[in-house]
Amino acid sequence: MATYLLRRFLIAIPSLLGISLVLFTVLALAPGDPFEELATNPNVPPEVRTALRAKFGIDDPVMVRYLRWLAAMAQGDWGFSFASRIDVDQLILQRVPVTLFVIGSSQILALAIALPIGIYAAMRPYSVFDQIANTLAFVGFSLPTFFTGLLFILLFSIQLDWLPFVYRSDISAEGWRWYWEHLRQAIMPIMVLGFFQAASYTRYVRSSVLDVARLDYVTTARAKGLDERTVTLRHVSRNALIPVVTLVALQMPAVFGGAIVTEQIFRVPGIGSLLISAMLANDTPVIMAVTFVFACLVVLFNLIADLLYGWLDPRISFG
Amino acid sequence: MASTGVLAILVAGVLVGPLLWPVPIDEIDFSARLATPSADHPFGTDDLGQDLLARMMYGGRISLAVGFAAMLVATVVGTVIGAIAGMSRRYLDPVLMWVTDLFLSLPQLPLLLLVIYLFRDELKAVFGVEGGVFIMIVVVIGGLRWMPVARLVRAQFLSLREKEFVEAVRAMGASRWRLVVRHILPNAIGPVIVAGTIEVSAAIIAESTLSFLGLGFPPDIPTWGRLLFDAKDHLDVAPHWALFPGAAIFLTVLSINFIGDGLRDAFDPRRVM
Amino acid sequence: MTTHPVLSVDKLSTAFRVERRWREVVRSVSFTIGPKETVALVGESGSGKSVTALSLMRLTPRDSSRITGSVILGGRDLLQLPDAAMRQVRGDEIAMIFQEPMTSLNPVLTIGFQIAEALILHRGMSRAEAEAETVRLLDKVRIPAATSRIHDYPHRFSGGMRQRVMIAMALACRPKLLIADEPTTALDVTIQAQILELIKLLQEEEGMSVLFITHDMGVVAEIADRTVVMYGGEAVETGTTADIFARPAHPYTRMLLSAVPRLGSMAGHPHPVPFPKIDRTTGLPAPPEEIPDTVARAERPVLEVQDLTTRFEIRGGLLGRARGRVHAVEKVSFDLRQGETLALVGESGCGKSTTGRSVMRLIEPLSGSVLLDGEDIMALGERELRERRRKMQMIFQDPFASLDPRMTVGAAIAEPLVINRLASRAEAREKTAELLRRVGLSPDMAGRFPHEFSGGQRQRICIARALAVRPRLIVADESVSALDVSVKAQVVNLMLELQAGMKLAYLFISHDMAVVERVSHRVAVMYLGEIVEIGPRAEIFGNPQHSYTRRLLEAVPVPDPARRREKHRLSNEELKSPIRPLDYVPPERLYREVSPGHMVQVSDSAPPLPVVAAA
Amino acid sequence: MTEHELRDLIAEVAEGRLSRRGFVRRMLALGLTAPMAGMMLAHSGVAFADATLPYKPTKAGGGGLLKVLLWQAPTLLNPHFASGTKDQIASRIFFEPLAGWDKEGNLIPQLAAEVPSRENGGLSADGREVTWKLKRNVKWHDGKPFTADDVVFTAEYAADPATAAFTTGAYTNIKVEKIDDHTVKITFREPTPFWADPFVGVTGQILPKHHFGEYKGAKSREAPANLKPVGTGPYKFVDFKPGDVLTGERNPDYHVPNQPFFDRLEVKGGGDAVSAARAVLQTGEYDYAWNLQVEDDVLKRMETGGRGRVSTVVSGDIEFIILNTTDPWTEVDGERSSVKTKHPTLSDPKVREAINLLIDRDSIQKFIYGRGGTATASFVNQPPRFKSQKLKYEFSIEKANKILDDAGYKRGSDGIREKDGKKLKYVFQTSINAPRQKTQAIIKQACQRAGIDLELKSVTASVFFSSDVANPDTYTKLYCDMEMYTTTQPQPDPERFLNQFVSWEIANKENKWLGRNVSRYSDPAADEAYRAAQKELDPVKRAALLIKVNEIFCEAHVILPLLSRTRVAAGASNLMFDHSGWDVDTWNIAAWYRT
Repeated sequence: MATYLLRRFLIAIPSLLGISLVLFTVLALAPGDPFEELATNPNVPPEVRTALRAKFGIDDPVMVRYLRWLAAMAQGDWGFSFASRIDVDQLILQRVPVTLFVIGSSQILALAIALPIGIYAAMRPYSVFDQIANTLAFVGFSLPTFFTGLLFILLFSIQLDWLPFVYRSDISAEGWRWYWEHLRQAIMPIMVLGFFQAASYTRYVRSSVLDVARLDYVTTARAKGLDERTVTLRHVSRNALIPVVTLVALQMPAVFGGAIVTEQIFRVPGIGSLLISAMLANDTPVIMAVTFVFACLVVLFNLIADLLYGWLDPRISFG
Repeated sequence: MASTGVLAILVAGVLVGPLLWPVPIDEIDFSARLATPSADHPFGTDDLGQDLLARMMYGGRISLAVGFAAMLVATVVGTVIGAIAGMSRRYLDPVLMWVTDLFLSLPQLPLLLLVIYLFRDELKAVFGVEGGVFIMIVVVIGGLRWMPVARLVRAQFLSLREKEFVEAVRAMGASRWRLVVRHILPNAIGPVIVAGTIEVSAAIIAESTLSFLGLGFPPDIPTWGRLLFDAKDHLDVAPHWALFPGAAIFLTVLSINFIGDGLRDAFDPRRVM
Repeated sequence: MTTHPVLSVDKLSTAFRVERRWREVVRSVSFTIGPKETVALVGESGSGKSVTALSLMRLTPRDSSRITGSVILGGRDLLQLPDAAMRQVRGDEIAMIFQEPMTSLNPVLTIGFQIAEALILHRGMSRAEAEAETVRLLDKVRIPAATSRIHDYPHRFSGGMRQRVMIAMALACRPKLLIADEPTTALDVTIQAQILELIKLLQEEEGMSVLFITHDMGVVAEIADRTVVMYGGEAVETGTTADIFARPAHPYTRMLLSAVPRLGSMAGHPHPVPFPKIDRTTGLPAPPEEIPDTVARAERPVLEVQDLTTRFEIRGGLLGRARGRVHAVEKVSFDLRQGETLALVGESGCGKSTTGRSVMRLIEPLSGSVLLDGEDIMALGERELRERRRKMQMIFQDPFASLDPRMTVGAAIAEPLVINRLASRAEAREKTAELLRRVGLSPDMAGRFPHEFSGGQRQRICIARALAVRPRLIVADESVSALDVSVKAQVVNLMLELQAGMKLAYLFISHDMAVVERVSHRVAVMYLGEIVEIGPRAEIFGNPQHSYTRRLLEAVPVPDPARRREKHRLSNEELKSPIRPLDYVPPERLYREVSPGHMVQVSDSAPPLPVVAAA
Repeated sequence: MTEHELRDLIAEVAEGRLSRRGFVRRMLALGLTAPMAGMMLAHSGVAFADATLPYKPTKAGGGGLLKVLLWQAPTLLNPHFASGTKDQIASRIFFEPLAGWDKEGNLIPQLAAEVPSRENGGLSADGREVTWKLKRNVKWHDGKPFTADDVVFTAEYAADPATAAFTTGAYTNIKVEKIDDHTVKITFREPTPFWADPFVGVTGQILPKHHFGEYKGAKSREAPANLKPVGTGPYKFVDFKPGDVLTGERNPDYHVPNQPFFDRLEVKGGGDAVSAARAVLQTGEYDYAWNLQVEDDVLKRMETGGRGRVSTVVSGDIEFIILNTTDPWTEVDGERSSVKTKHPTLSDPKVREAINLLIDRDSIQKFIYGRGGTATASFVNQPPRFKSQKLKYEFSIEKANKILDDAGYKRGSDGIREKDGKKLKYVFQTSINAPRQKTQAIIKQACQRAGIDLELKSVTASVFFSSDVANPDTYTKLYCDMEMYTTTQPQPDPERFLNQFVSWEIANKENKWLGRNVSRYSDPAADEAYRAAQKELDPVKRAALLIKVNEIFCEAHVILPLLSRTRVAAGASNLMFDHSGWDVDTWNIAAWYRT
């Protein structure tokens, strides 16, 4: 087990290095300038902009910048934001928890929707329930998140006035109210993201359960006299989950992509919205760091998926 | 079957529609701003009084073309990489899978910006403005979505190459090329096509999300995603503006997925037994 | 038999809905099972025997199947019971075991849990009680170290052990009736003998009735008190097993019985003998035709294999280094002449298939030499090898899997010609037609796809494909094992006919001793990657020397209830594994010659009789 | 009105015979109002007026929480690094300049005791010296007193090129001396008619020397106070998450009595302008939202809810189109659009005149910008006295067609006009921004009807406005036939703003395209007028010179002004707020209160 983990971990290192190199090249070649807002303001002399570019090393050759970045990274220095003029790690650390909370909850919600519906639909293939579930799943992933997000705002914030649509990280309430407020403001982003993912997960779960349900051991379980519920939950579901874990892990980059948009709509101060604003401001060190964090998270989630895989399937020995 | 019909109608609509409804897509009419559907404007108008039906049909061409072309890029690239990885026995496979994982972690948006910057003028010179942007978007969306296909194809290859009929052909003295092209690939392609159908809808959605972030087609090209995006601020007074492109995307996704399901069944050799 | 049957089935019919039409698969089947009685349901694939079993348990898919008739168990008609009551019956009063032990156990649950599940459900036991009972049950089915193994997952068990677990699970609630659906078909013959023995023993101990479903007449003869023969969804003949074997009434039963290869029936025949042709209407066999000697003894052997060794590395650990090796084929030597059939026999994992593939270099051997018509195959480059492969062709076990489902059979047969550039398109078409005729099919079938053919036809197609390039040698890897008895006989006959006509050499890989006896000139017995005994067929079957050869022959069920064997010692010995540590050095093996051409490996304890080094 | 009459009027105000307001009204009638009228009066020794929000609360505090939503999130809090308005808004909560600009362009003292004037001796007659008297008893948030040292330090800090402060332009050519603890004197090298730049408004926020003293120059980015500001403003810093949220609490020691009203302040960032407007106007989640670049229709619909209102104030920002008279498609000496080239068709004034006639400014205002802008033909519109009265706009496809017909441009088979084989086909570039794309569409349609074909191109803002030399898409490169954008007029004086029209500022390869004159067009008459205006102390003469510069470019139809932009903000109905087009929205946040 430990060897297995260590091995996976060692494989991840060159991956991350490769990712960082590609990222850096992409960003270095990408156009743009962090100081655009100064451009049309006649008060700012052009020399200042030139001086700033020089100061932040934007005009150095790519390889030099990459090596400098790598060396700094190795020493735990994530760089310095052009736009905020503070250390990037500080900026990111402030925001990672929110993103993890929103993404985590939405994934839980997505699975909480997808698992029961997918399993139930698959145990009764082509029934009315199955057809409806399928159609809803298609509705779910044919609507872009920016659009569902807006619909939710119009409905829950403006028409019904139930939920706030601006996510605040500094809620000042105390005790249970604090949790309540946090929950209220998190509901919509989590739902938007959760529903979108739930749609595709439902399809995965359904087809996986359909595959498992025709296997021999399910008949064995029935022949033991177990009721359908037990057969489904105990014998079908866990096996069906094994391929689902892989698919969910494969979805992680898409999930983070979706989170970027959702965070933007609801002003969730996560690393997704940080990435957008950094990108619009051409704040290269921040873009670099955030995308790198995303890459790390993707690698991490793959690792978790592998672990989960091993836990779900005793045939995988970690030897 | 019904889904094939729906898709056929959509495709026919965007191809033939502009001939039957020859209203220019950018005809501004301030007197008919945000008009609800009527005989003059069957789908209503937007806030510059431009006819939405005409825009839908024009934009639909691009949306559908982006969807299918991106799917094609994703599946072709994915199939080639997956096939090479699946056939190589030792060293190439881990390298390619490593590359696949690497691509899974790449951020789309900065990459798109980069591609636009690096290649726009060259592509524009060759393919014109819309053509150039079209190619870039297709390449970026397709180029960042081949990885699941590659994994799928690789898994298919790994299992198929151990199948007896492949071994039988090998025993006959067939070359690897023949093995792959005549035997393994045709048998692996079923799930790939199913995955491909999903890619079509994913690409249409991805294009609209790019529009949302201001990185998609030029704003004067009314793709469905763009229309949906433009409509979002007027949902309360002009829901029709969002309704039609939304419904078009939904119907496309729905019909393509149902076709995918049908194909899955059609490609399942067990079905015929 | 007795006045109160445990189960009486009356006019049971089962239909499935296939594409909106109901198709009857079981038609009006009636039989009874008395207390402590074993009834065999025998028939070929598609005869409806498994569906009958599932129908008794009401385990067919609810929405797409329809069961009519009556199934009376303990005075109640199971078909009329509400679902909940039926669940009470399952696992408690009737238990069932299935054909595939590898897939019948849930891979993610421990075997202890899976056994205890029924106990907790039907007996209302607590966890602890159920666990104690599970240990007892595992002991009962002779699983060693039961206490420590109840927490193991199924993948840690071999096929035979898994089938024991299945039996323990079925016995958990002491059912009145055990339905065993082909429980030994997927097992090796020695393991099959163990399991059959176990079922018989437990039946006596527990006093239950058994419904035993099989296609193997040998197994029927071995185990059943009464037999129901099924054909095309109907029960065509019912009677005591002895009666059925002695006086088969229905033509189908007769045909079935005459097609069954019987071990030992070849005594006195020097050369392979085709199966008798059977008259379809009467089911009576025509007298067998003798085949003249086809072996070209004077010429140089077509194939000479010397010290062939193939090993696979098992990788693992941090850097994926090799941790052990599978010694799949270890210093195997033999030769094969034109027109000769050498059978490679042994049980799963003994390396016989790997040997076949190594000879063709479909798997790259580690060392040794393979001479084909005197040319060393091992020394060839890839291109030359591909060219040389047309001299040796292969026929596989599963005819469906070995045909590309997306290619017409005509294209499949023509493919070797195309690959080797032996024919133009028109010539290939002509050749294909001729080949189809040759293997007993009609040339106009060339445009059809594999799934439109039956198993036997598909195997004929595979043979036709192999013959297309006029090979010298055919490696037939379990080529008839998966076929029904009647079809098997036809295919074997075809192969013999082709051998005579085309002077083919066959490397006939099989675990089916009875078929091997009929087709082969010489036999090599493999065990753990090595040949332990090789010699003329008559010698091996008539005078087996190696203990493993003897055990193998003993385990083959005899399709004659009169010769039902005495109880064996109930063994739980498993097949040993050929996995060795990296530093393992295989010992030098010595062989002694029993009679001309009959060599036996000398084990350490063997008497030091005339010894010849393995050469 | 002659120069003489104007002087009489000013004298009347000075003597008290004419009220300030009366003067401003008259100036207004002359098209010459507020901000500069104020400056005029100041130069003539009349004190500035005050158009700030009257403050009603009678004690400080008790207002609870004020929630401000900036859809572009502030990312840093040092006012001298503040690259965008969002950052200036945020830092202005904590830091203050000596004086700020109110919505009418009046200079309002903040850390200064009074606005310098001839009368109080603050302004010298030669226009070279300004003396500021500082407010006494002002304390930094950490309790230390605010003195002239801080002011002098701020100038040194911003002037140091190594600091790379964005405000450096205001401090490079001046000398700042401490006269005493509460008096500072600024000496300009040249007579400077517009003296209210250093220490005023956006560029003038004073930093505490005791926090930034060690971090001048190259070490500037290491200052802890960059993120934890210690200022003199009405609210004290509590917490800041860059790009997300900024919180402050009431400064109990604020130097204006009874201010501020609110106990706590939250500035939330992120999202888009439309939803920011929603959060104020529709759901009331926030009290104030800024820079609502939203179609006016949408805003009007939101306002119907009654939860909040939209407020607009004038500014000097102008949305305009440049017609490129150089050739963007030919490369000369490594640059396109070089002044050494001539555009094949746009160098023809007739073509430019025709295009100007094809811009339906009224529709653009009515249907796109609404209250966000006023259609105009003048590049400078604010302060109104700098607005040219001569320049008029007209929308007439007919006239345009006629001009082109007369000039010999004939329609080809594709409907596009051409002359001598040169087609009227242009690439029209702007940044990505919904109103701009709609404007492009409207102009394109009109041009089509006059036989001119426009290819619309839009570039991501961060690229368009970048100073990346390697990038062909920046607005200063002008690698297109037409381009449209807004340029900011940072203070209520157009002098610096008009350097876009002088020949020595032409953007080219040599100055890495950092030159301010993007159009490449130049006219010796404009250069001469501009130079004269720089030294002209007489405000009236100066205004006339600057108007001349403006008119030369607009009449040449090189610069086609579209709209004089306003600043649009939304506030909750019960919030009394005060924003200005000449300063940042929070310039007077101390005086905001709730009714």
